[in-house]
Amino acid sequence: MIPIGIWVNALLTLCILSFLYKDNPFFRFAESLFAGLSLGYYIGLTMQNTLRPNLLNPVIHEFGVNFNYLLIIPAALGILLYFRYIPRISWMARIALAVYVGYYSGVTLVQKLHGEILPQARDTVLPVTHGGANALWNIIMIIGVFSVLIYFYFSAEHKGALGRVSRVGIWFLMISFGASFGYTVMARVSLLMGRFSFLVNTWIRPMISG
Amino acid sequence: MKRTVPLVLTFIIGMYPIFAFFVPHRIASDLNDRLDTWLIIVAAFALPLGAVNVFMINLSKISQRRKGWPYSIVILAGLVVMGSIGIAGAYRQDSIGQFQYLFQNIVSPLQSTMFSLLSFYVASAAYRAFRARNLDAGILLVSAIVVMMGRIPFGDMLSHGSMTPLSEWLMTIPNTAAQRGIIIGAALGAASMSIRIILGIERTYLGSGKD
Amino acid sequence: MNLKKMLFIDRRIIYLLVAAGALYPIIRPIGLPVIPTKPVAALYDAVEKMGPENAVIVSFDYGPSSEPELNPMAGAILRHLFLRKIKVVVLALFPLGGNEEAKSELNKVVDEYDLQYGVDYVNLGYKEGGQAVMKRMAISIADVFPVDVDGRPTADMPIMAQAKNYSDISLLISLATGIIGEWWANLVNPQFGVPVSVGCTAVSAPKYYAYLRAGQMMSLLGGLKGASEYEKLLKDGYASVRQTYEKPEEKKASATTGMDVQSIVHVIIIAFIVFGNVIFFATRKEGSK
Amino acid sequence: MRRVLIFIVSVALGALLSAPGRSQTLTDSPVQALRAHDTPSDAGRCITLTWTAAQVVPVSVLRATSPEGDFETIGEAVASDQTFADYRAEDKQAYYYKLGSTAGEVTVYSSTFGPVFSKSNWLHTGRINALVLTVLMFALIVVYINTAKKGKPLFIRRIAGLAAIDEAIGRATEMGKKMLYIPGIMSISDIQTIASLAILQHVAKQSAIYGTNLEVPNKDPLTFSAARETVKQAYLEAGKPDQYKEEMVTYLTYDQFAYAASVSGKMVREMPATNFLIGSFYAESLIFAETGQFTGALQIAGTADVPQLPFFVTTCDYTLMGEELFAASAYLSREPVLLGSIKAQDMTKAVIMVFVAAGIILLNVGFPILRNMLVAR
Repeated sequence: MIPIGIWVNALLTLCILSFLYKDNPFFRFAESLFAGLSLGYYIGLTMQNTLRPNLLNPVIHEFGVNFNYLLIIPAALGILLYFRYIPRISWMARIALAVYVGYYSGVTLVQKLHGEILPQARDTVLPVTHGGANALWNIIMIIGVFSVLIYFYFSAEHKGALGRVSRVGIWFLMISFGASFGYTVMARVSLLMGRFSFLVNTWIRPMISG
Repeated sequence: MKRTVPLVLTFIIGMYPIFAFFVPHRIASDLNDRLDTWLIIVAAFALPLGAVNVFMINLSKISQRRKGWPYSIVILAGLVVMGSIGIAGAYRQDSIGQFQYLFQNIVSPLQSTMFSLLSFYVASAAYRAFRARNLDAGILLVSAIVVMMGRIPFGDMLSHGSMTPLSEWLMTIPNTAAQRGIIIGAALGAASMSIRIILGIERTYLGSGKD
Repeated sequence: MNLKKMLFIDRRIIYLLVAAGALYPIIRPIGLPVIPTKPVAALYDAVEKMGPENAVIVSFDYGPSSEPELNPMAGAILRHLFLRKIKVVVLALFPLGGNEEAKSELNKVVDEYDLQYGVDYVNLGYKEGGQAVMKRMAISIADVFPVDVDGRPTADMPIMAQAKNYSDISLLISLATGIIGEWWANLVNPQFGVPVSVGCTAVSAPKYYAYLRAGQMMSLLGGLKGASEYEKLLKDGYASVRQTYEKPEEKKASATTGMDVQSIVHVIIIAFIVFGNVIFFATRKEGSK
Repeated sequence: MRRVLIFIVSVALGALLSAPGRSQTLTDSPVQALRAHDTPSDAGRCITLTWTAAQVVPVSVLRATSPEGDFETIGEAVASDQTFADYRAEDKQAYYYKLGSTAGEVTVYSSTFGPVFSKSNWLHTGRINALVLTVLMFALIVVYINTAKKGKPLFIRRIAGLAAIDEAIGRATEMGKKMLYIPGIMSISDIQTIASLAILQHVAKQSAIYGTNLEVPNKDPLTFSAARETVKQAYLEAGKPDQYKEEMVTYLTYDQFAYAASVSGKMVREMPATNFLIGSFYAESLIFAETGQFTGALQIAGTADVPQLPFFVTTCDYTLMGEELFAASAYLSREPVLLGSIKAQDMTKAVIMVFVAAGIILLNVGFPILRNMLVAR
């Protein structure tokens, strides 16, 4: 006998796949169930992995002794988010957003400059005089990077010399998009394979031979 | 007052990680690590805010019997059941079992199946988009076909082993060059936007435009 | 002319053919050859040079939706690490990665080798926080993960003494489905000098090539093909692994079987593209006549 | 000033004191020229030892708090490594180090080096290149914003995707159908989401003016609360606060694919005339784009996530690529201050391109100096 879990799993899979034919009540049921359950799942996960260990445990168990009073700040910011529902002081919710966006803007700034621009720029400084084929590939790499950078240049229209360099930039972009698209077909197909092998090997085959 | 407080906060809190990045001194790094953990807690607080909105929207849909209201019942039922088991799971071991069971047999397959729809969409998008209407579209098409042939053993059999190296070359040289150009450009754009936010020039996310 | 109508073929016919192409090899496997490439061999050679004195972090940064591609990869890499008695610290920064994927893959592979939990390997589970967690692991891994995935304290586990922080880690392998693999490469590698190898879903591979060439990644396994190449290297290198992969349930889940489906569906999609262009040029020539 | 003087005197004394102890064991130890200094660019409590040695032999690292004090072993190293980091130092405490190598029972010691103090450093010397780049960008942005304020006209090239936004809103208004705005699936910690909210404000203001039906379904709770503020404010600024309805900005679910399923269902059932897919996306990007394409909607996409660009480019009518997304708020608002920052961004790009070009030329004539300056530590 096939366990109930497998039946639910298989039927929901078919409900989602039915959307390919056209929208229908089965898909809509699966979509709604999926929306509700997954939101509930993340609320549970957040409670188990973040709120309880990092905030509630310290508050309940260590209160008074060596309680980390600074934990009040994140808790206060979190509660501030709910001030939006109190008309007169609803603007206070902006404080929590401002702190959150402000901090990650700072983190993003240094991470982009230090973690992305420096290494990527450094690896564009390539030897082009020796190393046979490698030198040629490096020349193509340098042309590609510069032409794409110029294509995205905002301060000038794509005309004249700049226009021609931008055309080369577009060719590199097209090669890249085509290549990346072709590269990811495999990932998508393997997902489909995962679902079909579940349906065939875990649901239908045991049902037939069962 | 309503707008200056958030903007001043954004400036101070925004400049802090930059300061902590260049100043390894203990004073700077301790608070920086602390800020990391705090903001994880703030994000965790925000999730129920979303759930509140889901309740309000769906309850009003059910009460007014608007089109598709039965599905709202399914959404709320799923949210309440899984949410309560999940929160209980933080404290009771047995509800963790139910929590995992529901995830394993309902949420996870729905995720994988929804994801697997992409293999159909990739096929229909490829059929429609890869038409050699002009030179650019032609380059896109040829590059895609070469890489697809290089990704499967079949490609090498046809081209007696030259398809995989060619596809790896396309991915390693021109693709990397173009992506590097986009990455550097996007990183500059992101950095410029971060500075605009920290200096308070970019304010739309606060919903505080001109007032 | 019906040619013009063919241009806008009903997409459901395309979907039907893709479904058939994917189902056929599952019902009746074919078995096509696989050729390992340089970015994959780089990881295999690095692991071959390591032994019991090395500690490696394997970070499960993907969710169930990436299982078909990354589970076979995780299985192959974990088998290779355990064969060489390397100390393996498993953790996860993707919400669902820590609990489900790491446990399922670890439990399946661990039984094949006599390993002691807490000495040869440990599963630290999932920690929310992404970049914040990565930065704090440079100071101390045990502080970031005070308890492992099942709640046992990590402080007194022998393996943690050999993996205090990044300076003790010989290699970091991230099985990733998106931004997290990039963070290892553009945040942890440049700032803390830990060699990073990423096994990723095929969709992230193109962008990761940039990091591979920039040296921020020492190896890259792209999608199921990367997994099947690693399986081939492993089977050629170790006879014991060859038997494992012959067992029916292993064969079914292995990347090599997966490649059959890939080949057929890829060919179908390529055929559609060619077919679409043939019709396109035919109607245009006819249109201009 | 007085404290610094005392410090210099004590260092000189310490060196003198330890000098005599150095001579008699110098010859037979495998380690020569032992030096120790505070580890640079760190939060203190760490001292780095360096020495010259060729043999691959284990050495034990010994430490004491005075030249003649009792040395205790604090770690092991291999002679040929020629470096060791002592992470258990206390700041403001003088330390003396020596290395012992044991052959059989005889332990031979290297010269003693000290005193040395660990300290928390104020500048990460390895990251000066990033500091220069950060300061350069801040400076250029401030400079160009001031020139913009003085009324100097600033040119920005036409960006097809952004120019098409008003046309897309007009289309939805004529057809009397809904517009769907998807601000990406990440939180407001992702800078692309903030850029998307800037475009949302423009779209919401236009839809307030023309009375177009707009809906903004969300996946991230923080983005959801920020989007609500943005749309409410846009309706206020357009002078139509009464037309703003709470159901315009909704929250669906936190799971990436449950969100994709709900939005796909919404697209097929409500057949919106225009879809905006702007922000940070992952694999589900093609689910939105292909479903929207099937329902015949005009689609404008925008993301800096490179892996998703191919899917948007092949399925949407217009795609904002990488930095075009971040230039949107300046392009749409035409505010001189924002245009100034785009100019500054272009100038920084020009500086980087010139630097890289110079680096390439120098590298190929044998001087990798500029390339080495780009190392990210």
